[in-house]
Amino acid sequence: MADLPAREALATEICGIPLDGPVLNGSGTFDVLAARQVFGDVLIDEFPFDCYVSKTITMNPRPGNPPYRLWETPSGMINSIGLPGPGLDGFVNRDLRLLASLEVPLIVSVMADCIEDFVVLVERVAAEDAVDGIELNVSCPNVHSGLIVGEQPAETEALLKALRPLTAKPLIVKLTPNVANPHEVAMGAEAGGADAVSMINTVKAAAIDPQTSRPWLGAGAGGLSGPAVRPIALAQVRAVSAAIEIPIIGMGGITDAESALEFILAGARVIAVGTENFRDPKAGTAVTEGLPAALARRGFGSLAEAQAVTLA
Amino acid sequence: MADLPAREALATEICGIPLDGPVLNGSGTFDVLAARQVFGDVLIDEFPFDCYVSKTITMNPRPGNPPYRLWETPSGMINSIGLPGPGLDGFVNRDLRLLASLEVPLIVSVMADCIEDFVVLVERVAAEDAVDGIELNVSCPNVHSGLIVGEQPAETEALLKALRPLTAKPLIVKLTPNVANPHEVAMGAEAGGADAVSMINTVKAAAIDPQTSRPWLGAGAGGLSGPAVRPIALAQVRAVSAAIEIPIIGMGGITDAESALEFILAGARVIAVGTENFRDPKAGTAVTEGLPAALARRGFGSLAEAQAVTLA
Amino acid sequence: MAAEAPFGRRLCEVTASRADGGYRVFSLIDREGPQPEPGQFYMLASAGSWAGESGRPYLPRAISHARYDREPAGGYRLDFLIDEVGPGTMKLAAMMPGQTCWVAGPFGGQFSYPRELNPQAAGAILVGGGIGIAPMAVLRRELVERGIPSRTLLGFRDRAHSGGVGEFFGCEETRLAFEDGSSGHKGYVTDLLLQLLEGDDSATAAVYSCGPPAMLEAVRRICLDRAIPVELALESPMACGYGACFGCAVPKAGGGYLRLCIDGPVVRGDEIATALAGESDDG
Amino acid sequence: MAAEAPFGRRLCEVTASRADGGYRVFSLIDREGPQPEPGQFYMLASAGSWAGESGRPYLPRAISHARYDREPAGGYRLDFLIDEVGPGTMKLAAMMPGQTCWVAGPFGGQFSYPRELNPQAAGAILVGGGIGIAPMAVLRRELVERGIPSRTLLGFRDRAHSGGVGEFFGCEETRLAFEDGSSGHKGYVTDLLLQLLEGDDSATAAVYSCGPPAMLEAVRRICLDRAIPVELALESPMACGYGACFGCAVPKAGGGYLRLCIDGPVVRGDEIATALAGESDDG
Ligand SMILES: Cc1cc2nc3c(=O)[nH]c(=O)nc-3n(C[C@H](O)[C@H](O)[C@H](O)COP(=O)(O)OP(=O)(O)OC[C@H]3O[C@@H](n4cnc5c(N)ncnc54)[C@H](O)[C@@H]3O)c2cc1C
Ligand SMILES: Cc1cc2nc3c(=O)[nH]c(=O)nc-3n(C[C@H](O)[C@H](O)[C@H](O)COP(=O)(O)OP(=O)(O)OC[C@H]3O[C@@H](n4cnc5c(N)ncnc54)[C@H](O)[C@@H]3O)c2cc1C
Ligand SMILES: Cc1cc2nc3c(=O)[nH]c(=O)nc-3n(C[C@H](O)[C@H](O)[C@H](O)COP(=O)(O)O)c2cc1C
Ligand SMILES: Cc1cc2nc3c(=O)[nH]c(=O)nc-3n(C[C@H](O)[C@H](O)[C@H](O)COP(=O)(O)O)c2cc1C
Ligand code: FES
Ligand code: FES
Repeated sequence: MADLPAREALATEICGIPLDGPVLNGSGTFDVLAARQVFGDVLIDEFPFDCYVSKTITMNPRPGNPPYRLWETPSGMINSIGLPGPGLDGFVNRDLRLLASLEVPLIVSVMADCIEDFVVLVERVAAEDAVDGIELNVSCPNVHSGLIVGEQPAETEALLKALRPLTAKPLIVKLTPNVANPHEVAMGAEAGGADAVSMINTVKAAAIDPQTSRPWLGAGAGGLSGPAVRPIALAQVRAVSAAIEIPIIGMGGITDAESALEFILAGARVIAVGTENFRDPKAGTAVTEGLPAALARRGFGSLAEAQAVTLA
Repeated sequence: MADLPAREALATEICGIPLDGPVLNGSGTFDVLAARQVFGDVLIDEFPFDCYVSKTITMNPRPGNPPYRLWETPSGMINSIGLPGPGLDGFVNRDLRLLASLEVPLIVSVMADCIEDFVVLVERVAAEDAVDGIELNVSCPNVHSGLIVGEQPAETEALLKALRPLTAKPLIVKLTPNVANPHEVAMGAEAGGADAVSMINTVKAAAIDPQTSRPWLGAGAGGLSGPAVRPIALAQVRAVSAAIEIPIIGMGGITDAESALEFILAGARVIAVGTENFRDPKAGTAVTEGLPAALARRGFGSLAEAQAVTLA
Repeated sequence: MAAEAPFGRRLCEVTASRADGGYRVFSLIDREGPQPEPGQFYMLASAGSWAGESGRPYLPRAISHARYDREPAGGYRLDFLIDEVGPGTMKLAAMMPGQTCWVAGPFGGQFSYPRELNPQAAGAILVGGGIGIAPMAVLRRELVERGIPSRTLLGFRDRAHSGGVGEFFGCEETRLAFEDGSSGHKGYVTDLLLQLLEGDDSATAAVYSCGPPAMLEAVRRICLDRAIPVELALESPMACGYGACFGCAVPKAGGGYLRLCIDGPVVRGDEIATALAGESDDG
Repeated sequence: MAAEAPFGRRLCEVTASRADGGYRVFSLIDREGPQPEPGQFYMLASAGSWAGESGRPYLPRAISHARYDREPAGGYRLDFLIDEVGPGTMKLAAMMPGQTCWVAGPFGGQFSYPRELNPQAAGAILVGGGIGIAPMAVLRRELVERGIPSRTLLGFRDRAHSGGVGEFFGCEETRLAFEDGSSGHKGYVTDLLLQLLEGDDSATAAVYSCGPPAMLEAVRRICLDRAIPVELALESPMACGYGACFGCAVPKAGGGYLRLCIDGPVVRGDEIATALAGESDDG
């Protein structure tokens, strides 16, 4: 076992954004504004991520889906949240003011159901100094539009071609896992000028009410996340990383440093913690703190050494 | 809570094959020949399934994939078995003799990498009196050919059109979950003349060796099964059942009567137990024994009442 | 305002666990958290044994405290009342002294004082049902300590499901209803509420309630019909408890949803569209 | 031939559990199963506590018995020796008397007698390493009972990892090797085997071995090079233990694979391509 890499040996970057470490949050799995209200300023001082990804924002305010929105599954959960949010104006005028005070880089996730709205969202968000990158959610299984673009390599490429000229800031495409060949969509994103892909979003899933025998989720169906999907995510990260040059933000069931490192070895540049945040508000910190030992256990002296691994 | 339905209230049929109950095994998850050797004749007397589905057989003998073939995951497992088997001749001349002595109906699963071989397999297998139905494995993630046919509605339809004239016995298509829209493939199967679909096969997945940081599985990647995939399977069964008229054999992480019943409510006619057989060799019996109480808990007087439910 | 919860989750030692009238009462020592307020809750997961053979429980479970007491050595002893309805509550109920439990919180807002809810309030009427008596017990103790008058009505299916009453309420000033008539009033606790409100001047009432959704909705309707200010402590499936997942949606009166974990779990009766959350029609 | 295993799995009570030299020894009472044979194994999963916070263990674990004894009240007491290497063995090691354990088996074939393996055999040489001493202990007891001479060589990393020796072998006629020289021979147990074979007439030897893959492969090579019949009890990841999953593949000498759970776990040295299963090159 090699010496424990120092905290500095975790430093890295994504799309040119320098990061103290490789741990992001999955979009929609950590609400900084709420958490700050609940935990206070310590949240900012001990911020658990090296880069913060906002919940997906949309043009207009959305209430989100009717309850129930959650269903627990073996080693995972289904959600059908439905992107509740204040809409673009609300986000820029209110939420963003507070997010700007974070000491880590900020990626804003956006979704729309037509290219025109995507254009508005990207232009407006990219114009904000506080924003370091934009994630395009073309994969949320809860909102019809996303599915279509994110399932089609050509649609994805066309979307990127339309958005690419609007900003020099990194554009990241969030891939859906619900396709036969995610690497083809990733290649479309790359061809269209994306700077990175993030993956996986949740996997289409359903549950039945134990009492009524009707669908449990208010929206009928939802998306599976958590450790249950980790093996699926790892396979997709590996397949995508073999097909594209741009970096991958890997996620799907990461619970600790060991599972985070598996994503790096499978081909992700950096990783994101999603559902595990619900079980442990400081899950991101736990991953970071465990990484030096996890790297050392496999004989790596730094994160960069693990990032350099290419699987057969 | 209604009165407990009697054992007879579980009687059903699939593609015209009468069954004492709705519990099958997933292909490749229960080797009757090995189990009889291990457990003796009690296996036949207390046979855990209402219908037996053979492991997938191929034209020529196959050794299967190199080790390791198994990886345990949160609430599931990945396998990359690679369809080891004696080939068509070995199966018909040896295994089938023994399978014919089972008192339950027999479905034989077959796979090939071209239509010509599928034709030979189906003709030969269908000619055997002991065989009540044939399952077409077009979905195994471990063998290249299967993926292609089972991912394409048109290819699936063409395959069925070629095979349909060969036999009056039921043809069942085993669907892959690794597509964006499994119902389209199911519609292709139905259009080609399939009598039923069975779903889901395993979900593409990968794992990394904790020591070597290389892929753990000898074959590089494999398929996920077990309770982890149950929410995915339920969503797909529901989507497919809304799109086709032919019945569904539902499976994917069924562990007990309650989860079996969820598949029936989601739209399956009958169900199959796969990975749970590994944890409990009598898992099929446990499901059957639990069904009357599970039905009663939801107010059903018989399996047929549950089968009649259609979700919104 | 409730104090901030420590950031993250922490391991706390279980110090007692016993069966009580169909429920389970267990205690743990929280050395880090602040004093919890009436209505707040914790996210709990037994350490080491969480996750059962079924792969569940996976997420922590929201549990209201039923009592807190300052520990001589610092921190608080927290008592919880558990109804074993599924894998999570079963694991919590199975914890034995010496085992440890993951604790996050206290989360959520607290009940208002009667005068905050209704400037004319003469005192409080507390209506608890089943396991929902836990937050009522905490609220009542708080009111007693502040010398605010309160009357308590508790309802149960039957005597076999009435744990925690003796322990957390004592006998005085508590009226009980049992659906099966095995003791006290035969019928619903809302019958008692209606009786009480009949004799009362509605204008001086302030009602607080926690219990099963159908009971809460009945209490809510009774109060709204009479323009009596009412606060309800609701339940909803929760993944995180601190506003991260947006899973705990409860339909608001004017449309849209509130996040029960941070906007509740205590809500005013007129703030929500229904207390029957999952059964709401659309969004 | 080994008797048939009861169909299905059964709950058995754990009656003892104690630490022993870096390992754990626990016992359970199997009322239904037949007498197990040397080399056979069971599929075990602690009841109620299987599945950890990580969602694993999920599948049962293959564990060889280290001893069996007829119970006065019927059935057998089975002793197991556990090396806590992961979530499954940790859960098994954590079981306390009174808890129950899911048991299926006994599965797999058994060791041959020396004369079956080698008609000229003068007796048996048993070579065990680490946790692999368990099947060797059972085999040795069987040989002793039948009056068949045997010599036992056991190898360990260090004294801290040598549990079960005193308990399952006693002191007599057992030679120990410790890689760190903390006692006995300093080095590998295969050094002892080589010494022993040098003095011996190879033509009368019959070797049996169980231990880590690298040790087994070394023993196999030593024996094959000298044309000494050898039986190895191998390990491989197993999901079912009864031939259902085809997961436990071990490469055969002539190509193809055997299913270790039903074609093994005892294999002849010349039957397999390598004892380093997962590291085999292709298929
Ligand atoms: C603020 C708050 C305070 C609470 N305080 C207490 C308390 O003090 N004491 C107490 O005992 N309980 C309390 N609860 C309720 C408790 O958190 C829930 O009942 C919890 O779901 C129980 O978990 P379980 O695993 O035991 O049961 P579950 O399996 O979660 O079953 C409970 C109900 O959840 C639904 N359900 C069933 N399966 C699933 C599934 N797979 N995913 C999601 N939902 C499912 C069903 O409607 C079922 O009846 C409180 C809840 C909240 C929100
Ligand atoms: C016939 C037979 C008899 C045995 N007898 C004994 C015995 O008497 N005593 C004893 O202690 N052990 C015995 N074993 C070994 C034991 O069954 C395995 O070591 C088992 O894997 C331990 O489970 P675990 O969860 O503790 O460790 P695991 O997590 O399974 O780790 C053990 C090894 O498995 C691999 N591994 C790691 N993660 C995974 C994963 N997710 N999926 C699959 N593999 C993984 C790694 O190589 C790791 O080093 C026997 C095995 C066999 C086949
Ligand atoms: C409750 C919840 C809400 C989510 N919201 C969003 C979202 O708004 N936008 C998005 O791109 N992904 C969203 N996701 C997906 C996650 O970012 C992540 O891709 C997925 O959950 C897999 O990671 P995990 O298994 O670690 O959670 C959400 C996931 C969950 C569980
Ligand atoms: C070890 C193993 C081997 C399998 N072999 C086959 C096979 O030969 N043919 C096939 O169609 N499906 C095969 N399957 C898939 C199962 O039949 C089933 O579709 C899948 O495992 C999902 O069900 P489960 O979660 O209950 O296991 C196999 C699954 C496993 C776990
Ligand atoms: S429980 Fe997660 S936001 Fe309320
Ligand atoms: S362990 Fe399943 S076939 Fe051997």
